[in-house]
Amino acid sequence: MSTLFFIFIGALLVNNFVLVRFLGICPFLGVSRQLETAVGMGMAVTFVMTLSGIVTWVLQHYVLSPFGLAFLQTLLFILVIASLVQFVELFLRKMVPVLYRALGIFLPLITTNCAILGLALLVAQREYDLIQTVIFAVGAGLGFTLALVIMAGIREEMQFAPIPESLQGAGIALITAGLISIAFSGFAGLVPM
Amino acid sequence: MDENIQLVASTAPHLRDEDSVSMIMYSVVWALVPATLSAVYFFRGQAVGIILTCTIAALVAEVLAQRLRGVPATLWDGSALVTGLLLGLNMPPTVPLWMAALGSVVAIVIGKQVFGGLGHNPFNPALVGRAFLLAAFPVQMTKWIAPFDAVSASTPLAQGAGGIYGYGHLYLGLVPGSLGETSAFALLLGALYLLYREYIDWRIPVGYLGTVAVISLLAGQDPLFQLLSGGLMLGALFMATDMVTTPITRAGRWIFGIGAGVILMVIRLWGAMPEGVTYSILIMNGLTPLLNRWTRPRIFGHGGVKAQ
Amino acid sequence: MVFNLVKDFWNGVWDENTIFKLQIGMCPTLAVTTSAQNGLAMGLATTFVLVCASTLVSIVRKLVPKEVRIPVYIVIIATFVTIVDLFLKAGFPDIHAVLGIFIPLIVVNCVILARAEAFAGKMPVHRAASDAFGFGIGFMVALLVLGSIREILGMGTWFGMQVMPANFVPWSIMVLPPGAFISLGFVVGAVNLISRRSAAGSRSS
Amino acid sequence: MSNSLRMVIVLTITAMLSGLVLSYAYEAANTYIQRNEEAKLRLVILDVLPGAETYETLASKTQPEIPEDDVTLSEAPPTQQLIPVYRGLDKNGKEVGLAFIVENPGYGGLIRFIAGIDTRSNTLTQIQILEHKETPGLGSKIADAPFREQFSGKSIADPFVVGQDVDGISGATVSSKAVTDGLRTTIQEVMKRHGKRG
Amino acid sequence: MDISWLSMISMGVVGAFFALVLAYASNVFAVDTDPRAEAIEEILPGANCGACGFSGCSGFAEGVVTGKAEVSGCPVGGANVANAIAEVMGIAAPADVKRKVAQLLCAGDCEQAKNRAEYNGVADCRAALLAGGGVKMCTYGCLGFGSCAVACPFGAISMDEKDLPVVDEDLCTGCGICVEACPRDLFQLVEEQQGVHIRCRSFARGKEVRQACAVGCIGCRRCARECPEEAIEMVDNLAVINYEKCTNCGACVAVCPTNTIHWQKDKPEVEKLVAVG
Amino acid sequence: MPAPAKVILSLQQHTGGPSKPLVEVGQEVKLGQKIAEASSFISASLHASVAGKVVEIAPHPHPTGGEVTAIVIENDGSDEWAEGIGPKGSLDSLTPEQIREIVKEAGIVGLGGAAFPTHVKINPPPDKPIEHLVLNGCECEAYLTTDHRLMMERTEDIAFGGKALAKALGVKKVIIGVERNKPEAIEAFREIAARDDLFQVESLEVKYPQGAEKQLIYCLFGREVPSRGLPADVGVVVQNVATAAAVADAIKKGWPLIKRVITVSGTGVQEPKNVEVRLGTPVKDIIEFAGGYKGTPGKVLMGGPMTGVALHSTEVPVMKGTSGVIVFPREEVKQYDPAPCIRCGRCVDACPAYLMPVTIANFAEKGMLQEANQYGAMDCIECGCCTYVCPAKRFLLHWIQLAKHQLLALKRQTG
Repeated sequence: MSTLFFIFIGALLVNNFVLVRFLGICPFLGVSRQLETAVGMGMAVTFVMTLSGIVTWVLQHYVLSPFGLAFLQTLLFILVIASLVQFVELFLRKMVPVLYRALGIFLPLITTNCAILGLALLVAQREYDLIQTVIFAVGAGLGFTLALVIMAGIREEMQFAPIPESLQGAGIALITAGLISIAFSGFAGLVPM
Repeated sequence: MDENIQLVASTAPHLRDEDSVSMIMYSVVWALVPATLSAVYFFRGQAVGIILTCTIAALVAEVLAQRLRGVPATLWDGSALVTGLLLGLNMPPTVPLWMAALGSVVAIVIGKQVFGGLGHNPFNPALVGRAFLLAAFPVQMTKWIAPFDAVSASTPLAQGAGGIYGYGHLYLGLVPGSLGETSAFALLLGALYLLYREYIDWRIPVGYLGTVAVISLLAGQDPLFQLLSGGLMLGALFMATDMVTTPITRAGRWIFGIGAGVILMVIRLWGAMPEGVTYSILIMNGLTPLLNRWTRPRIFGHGGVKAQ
Repeated sequence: MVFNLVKDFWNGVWDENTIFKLQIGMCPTLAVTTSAQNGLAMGLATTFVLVCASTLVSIVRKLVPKEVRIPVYIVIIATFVTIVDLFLKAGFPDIHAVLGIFIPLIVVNCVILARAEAFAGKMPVHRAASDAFGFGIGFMVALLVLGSIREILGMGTWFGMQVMPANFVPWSIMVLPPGAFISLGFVVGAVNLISRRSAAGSRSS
Repeated sequence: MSNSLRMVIVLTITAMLSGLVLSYAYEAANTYIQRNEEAKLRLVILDVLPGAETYETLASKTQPEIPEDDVTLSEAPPTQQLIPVYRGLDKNGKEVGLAFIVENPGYGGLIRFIAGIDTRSNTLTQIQILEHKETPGLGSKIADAPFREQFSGKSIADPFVVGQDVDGISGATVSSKAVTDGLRTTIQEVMKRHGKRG
Repeated sequence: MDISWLSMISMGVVGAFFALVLAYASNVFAVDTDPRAEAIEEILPGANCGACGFSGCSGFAEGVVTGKAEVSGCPVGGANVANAIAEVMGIAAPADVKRKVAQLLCAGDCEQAKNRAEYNGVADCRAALLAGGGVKMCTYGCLGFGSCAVACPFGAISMDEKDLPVVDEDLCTGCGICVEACPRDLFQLVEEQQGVHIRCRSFARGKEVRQACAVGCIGCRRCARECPEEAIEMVDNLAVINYEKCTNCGACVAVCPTNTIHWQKDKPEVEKLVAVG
Repeated sequence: MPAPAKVILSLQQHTGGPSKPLVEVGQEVKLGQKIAEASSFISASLHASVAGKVVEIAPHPHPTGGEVTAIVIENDGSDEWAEGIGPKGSLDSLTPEQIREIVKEAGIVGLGGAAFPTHVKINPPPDKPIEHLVLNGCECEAYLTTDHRLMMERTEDIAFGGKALAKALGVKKVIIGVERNKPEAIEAFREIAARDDLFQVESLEVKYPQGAEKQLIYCLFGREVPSRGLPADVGVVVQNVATAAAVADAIKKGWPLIKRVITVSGTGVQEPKNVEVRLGTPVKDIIEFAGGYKGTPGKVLMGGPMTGVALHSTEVPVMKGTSGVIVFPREEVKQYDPAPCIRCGRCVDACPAYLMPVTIANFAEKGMLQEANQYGAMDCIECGCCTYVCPAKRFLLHWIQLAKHQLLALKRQTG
C-alpha cells in the first residue's frame, strides 16, 4: 500500500508533472487564464491520462515487450493516444453531451499535450504494474490540475496588476510558474522516488 | 461671503481612517525591532552587517526596479524596508554579504516588482528571496553557528527534541538558527504590538501555530519544542501575516493558517528539507487567490431568513 | 523566389519564433536546457525532425485524405523522432541519457505538427523545407540561449568550459526547475522588449 | 472508393511503411547501442576492480518478473531484487573481486552506483556514481572524490553509518544515507550469494 | 519471424484498427456544427496548442463564430490566418468605403475650461460624473480623465498635457468604442478628409458658456452666416457642421470669435457632389 | 432660523419620479400651498415653504451636481398660510386610508436621508403583512444630531406620529430603536412605553451603519431583508423619528412638509447648531445664520460625513431629505492619492453587507461589470465603511458606485 501512496504523492506534489518534470507546459501556460477553464482542462487531462496510461500499458506488455519491438514505442504510443483522444471526443459529443460540454472542448488540446505521452513513456520506463500505472496517472493528472488551478487563481488576480508591458503574458506566467515551483520544492524528499 | 471659494468635490465617505499603508509598514518595522536587537545581541557584528546589507540592497533594488519600469518611486512607503529587514532576519549568521544582497534583489525584483509592485505580488517577497537563496546556495544557507561564538553547530530542529537546548534556550533564542528566528520572546513582543494595532490578523498565527501543536501531539512529537524551534515563530507571526499575500476573507485566513500548519508538519515529519516554514507559507500564498474565491462571504440578504 | 525562401526562413527564426513569440514547444525548452550543450543537441534533433517531417508531409500532401491527415502526420513525425532517438542512442549515448524521455517527446512538440499542418501541408517542398528549417533554427537558438544562461549561472561553465572566475559560487537554482521557469520568463520579456523597441523604431523613422 | 476505406488504407500503409523503416533503423542502430552499453559497463567494472582484465556476469538485472499472485506490488526494498553482479578476473582467470550495481532512492531520485569488493582482502576497492538526480552543489557531492574516496579500503564488515564511520555531506544527509544504506544492504546480499564459501 | 515483418504487421494492424474505429466513430457519432466554424478550423494551424486561451483550434473557431474571439486571436497563425478568418466571417472592410476617424468635439482643456470645484476621486470620466456631475463648470464638455484613452483598444487616443484627449488618426480604426465610452458624447466618427471641426458641444446660452469656457461656442451665428456652402446650422445655441456640405474652405474659422472652430490645414479641400449639383 | 428671502424648491426632492409643477412664473403663492404634485406612484407633492411670488421655474443646481428644474419663490415676508390648513381631527377618528391620504397630501418623505415617499411605505402590498413598525432613532453618522434633538424635544409628537403610522399599517407593535449614546432619548421613550403598550424601546449598540434600514432590522429581529427586497418582505416597516414628527404635524396642525430641522456643524463653521429651516433655503444662508465659515471652507457636505454629498456650490437649497450641512475647513480636507491595494482585507471585514468591496472595485476598474454583479455590487448599501477603513486610501465606494450605475444603465438598455 505504501508504495502506491508514495507513487501518488510523488506524482501529485513532489515530482509534479508541470512544475518539476516540465510536462504539459503548453496547456499550463495557455489554459490557465481562467479558473473554470483550468479546472475543466485539468479534469480532461486526468481522464485521458488514466485512459491512455492503461491502454499503453497493455500495448507495452502484450505487444512491444513480448515481440521485442520496444523501438516502436514512441510511434505506437502517440498513434494510440491521438486516436484515443479523437475517439473519446467523438464518443462523448454524441453519447454524453453533458460531459462533453464540461470536458470535451479540451480534448483536442490533449493530443499534443506531452504530459500524456510522457506519462506513457515513464510508466514503461519504470516498469510499473497496472494498478501502479493507474495510481500514477491519476496522481499526475491531479498534480497537473493542481498546478493549473493555482496558476489560474494567481493569473486571475494578475489582470488587475500593472505588470511591466514586456513581461505581460508568457513572461510573467513563466516567472510565476517558477515561484510556484520554488514553493513546491519544499515537498522534495517527502517520498523515496 | 466669498463666492469664489473652490470647494472639493468627492464622493462619500468624507471621513477616512488614520491608518495608511506606510503606517502599517513602519509599524511592522517597529515590531521587528526586538527580534533585530536579539539578533544583534546573539550574533554581533555579523548580524549587523547582514541585516544592513539586506535592507540597503532591498531599498536600492526597489528604486532601480521602479525606475526601469518607469513608475514613480515609492521608496518611503516602507514596504521594501520590511522586505529587506525580514529577509535579513531570515539569513543564517554566516552567509556572505553578497549573497544576502542578492537575496534582497531577487526578493524585490522577482518577488515583487515584476508583478507590478506593492500589493500585486502573489508570494511574500522576503520568502521568495530566502527560498531562492536556499535553492541556489544550499550549503551556505544552512550553515549555523551557536550564539555568541563562531563555532558551527546544528539547529535544534536538526538535533530533534531532547537535544542540548531546553525550552528556555528556545524561548529566549540562545540557539543556533537564522538571525531573527531564534528568539520567540522577541518575536512575540513585536507581534503583540501588531496585534494590538490590528495590523495583523490573529486568525493566521493562531491557526498556524495551533495546527502545528495539534499535529505534533498526534504524531507523538513535543508540541512546545516544535512551536519554538526553527523559523516557525518568525514565519507565523510576521510572514504568514503579510497582508498582500494572504486571503482577504476571515474564513480564508483560517484556512490559510491551518493549511500552512499542515504543510509545515508534513515537511518536518517526512520531508527532506531542513525547515518547512518558508515553503508552507509560499504554497499557501499560491493558494490565496483560490481561498479568496472559495470563501466569499455570504452576501447580506442572500439566503438569510426569507419572507414569511 | 529566393526572397520567399529567405522570408520563410526568417519568419521562423525571429518573427514567429516558437519559444519567444508563440510560446509553444515549451516543455523541452525548460527541461533540457540545463546546459548549453544539451540545448544545442535538443535543438538540432528537433530541427532534423522538423525539416524531414515537413518535407515529407509536403511531398505526400496531395495523397492524404483530410480526415486522417493528423494521424498520418503524427506517424510521419513519430518515425523521424524514433530515428533520431536511435541515432543518438547509438552515436551519442551520453547526450541521449541526459535528454531522456524528451527525445520521444519531440513528437508532441506542437511546433512540428503546427508547421506540418499550417505550412507544409499546403506549400511546395522547397518552401516547406525552408520554413521548417527556419523554425528549427529559431527553436535551437532559443534553447541555446536559455541553456547558456542556465549553465553559466548555474555551473559557471559554458559548453563545459569554466567561464566564470574561480571564486564564483554557482547558483544551483538555475539548473533546477524554478530557475528554468524564471530565466525563460525573463528571456521572453527581454525579447519582447527588443522587438517592441525595434517596432517602435521602425514606426517613428 | 468510399472515404472511410481510403482513410483506412492510407493510414494502414503509412503505419506499415513507418514500421518497416523503423525496423531497419533499429537494426542498424542496435549493434552500436549494445556495443556502447557493453563498453561503458566494461569500463566501469574494470575501473572499480583494479587488477582485473576481464569479467564475467554473475547476475544481471533483466525484465522483472511480476509474480502471478501479487499484481499490486512487492513490499520488498529494491535491494532484494536481482542485483547485477560481475566477477572480475585477472589475466590468469583468477577472481580479483566482485563488482555490483546498487540502486537506492536519494533526495531527487534514484542513485545508481557501482561498487567493487576485493574478495581477497574483503575490502571495498572503490565506488563510482553512475547516475543521480541530487541537488547540484549539495547532494551531487556524493559523486565527488572526497566523499567517494572514504569508502576505498574500508572493510566490508564495517557498519557503513553516516556519522559513525562515514562522514556525510553536510546539508545532504539524505543523499549520503542513500549511498551508505544501499551499500550496506547490498554488500551483505552480494556476499551471501556470491561470496567465496568458507 | 523477422523483426521488420513483425513491426510492419503490428504497425499495420494498429493503424488499420484505429483508422477503422475512427472512421466508424466519425460516422456514428457525427454531429452538426456551424460550417463557418469548420471553415475557420480548416484555416487554423491545427496545433491545438492553446496559445489563444481557447481549448484548442476548434474551441477558438467556435469562439470566432460566436463572437467570443477576435479574428486575429491565433498567435500561431499570424496575419495571414487572421485575414483568411476575417474573409470567412465576412468582416473584412470593403476597400471603397471612406475611412472614418474619431473626432473630439470639445476644446475645453484644463486652461480654457474653468473648474467650479476641486475633484478628489477616481480618475475616470464616468466616475467623476458621480461626484457631483464633474467639476468643470461646463456641463457639456470634456471631463479630462481619459476614459476614452483607456477604452481605445488600438492606443489611438492619448491625453495631452492639458488633459484633453488627442486622436492619432493613423492608428484610429473608426471602431466607435470611444464614442460609446465618453459619458459626455464628445466623439463623433467623421470621414478622414474632413479638416474643419466645431469643437464644442455646449447647448448652454452664450453668457453661461463665456463664464465656463474660453473656447466654447457662444452661439453668435457668425460662422453660419459666413459659410459659402451653408454647411453650418445652429442647434440650441450651438453651431453644428453638416459634413455632407463642408468643403474644408476654412471661411468659418476666420470669423469665430472664440476660436472654437479648428482647421487641420493639411487636409485637402473636399470636392462635394452636393456643392456642385 | 428666519425664512430666507428666496427659496428654491427642486422638483426632485425625493426618491422616485419628479413632481409636476402646478404653478406658473409670476403667480402669488401662500405658505403651505401645494405647488407641485406627485407625478407617479413613487413620487411626492411639494408645497410652498414661504408665501410670495414664483419668480422662476428653471433648471437650478441640485446637490448631486446636475441641474434639476426648481420652483423659485421670492418671500414676501407675510408667512400667510394657505387656505384649508388646520387640524385633521383626532387620531381615533381617522381611518388608515385617511391617514395615508393626509401623509400623501402633506408631501411627507423619509426624513432620514433617503427621502422615500412615506405614503408609499405605509401602503404595503396586501401579500406582505406587516408585523412591526420600527421608529429609527439611530443617528449613526458623526456630527448629525437632529434626530437626537427631536427625540428629546418632541418625544410626544414622535410617539403620536408613530401611533398614526402604526394605525395606517395596522401593526400592533412599534419598536423604537435608539443607540445607547442617547440615554436621555431612551429614557424619554421609556416613559411613553410605560404608559402605552404599543411602544417598545430598544437600546442598541453604537456603531455605524446601525441606522441603515436593513442593518437595523437585522439587529432588532435577526432577519435579513432579502437582496434587492424591501423591509416589508420580512414584515417590517422602518420610519425615521423625524418622519414621525412630520406626520404628527400633518395630523395635529395640518401642516404640509415645508420645514425641517437640520444640523449645521463641522469644524469649518462658527456656531454649530441645529436649526429649523424652510425647505428650499440655500445652504449659504444657513451657513451665514450659523455665524459663517471658520477659516476657508474646503468641503461643504449635505448630509453626514459618511454618506453625504460634497457640494460644488453653496447656492443649492435644502431638500426634504437634508439632515445636515457640514463644513470642513480647507486645511482639514485631505486630498487622497490612492496607493496600491495591499489586500489587507479590512474592507471585507468592515462591510455590513458582507461583500468583498476590493474585488468589486477591481472589477469595476477593469470594466468587468458582469463579474462585479456576481460579487454583489448591487447589494452595496453605499455606507462608505470600506473606503473609510482602507489604509491605501482607495476610492472603493466610488468604483462600486460606478459599477452600480453602469449595471443599472445596462439593465435599462437591455430592458
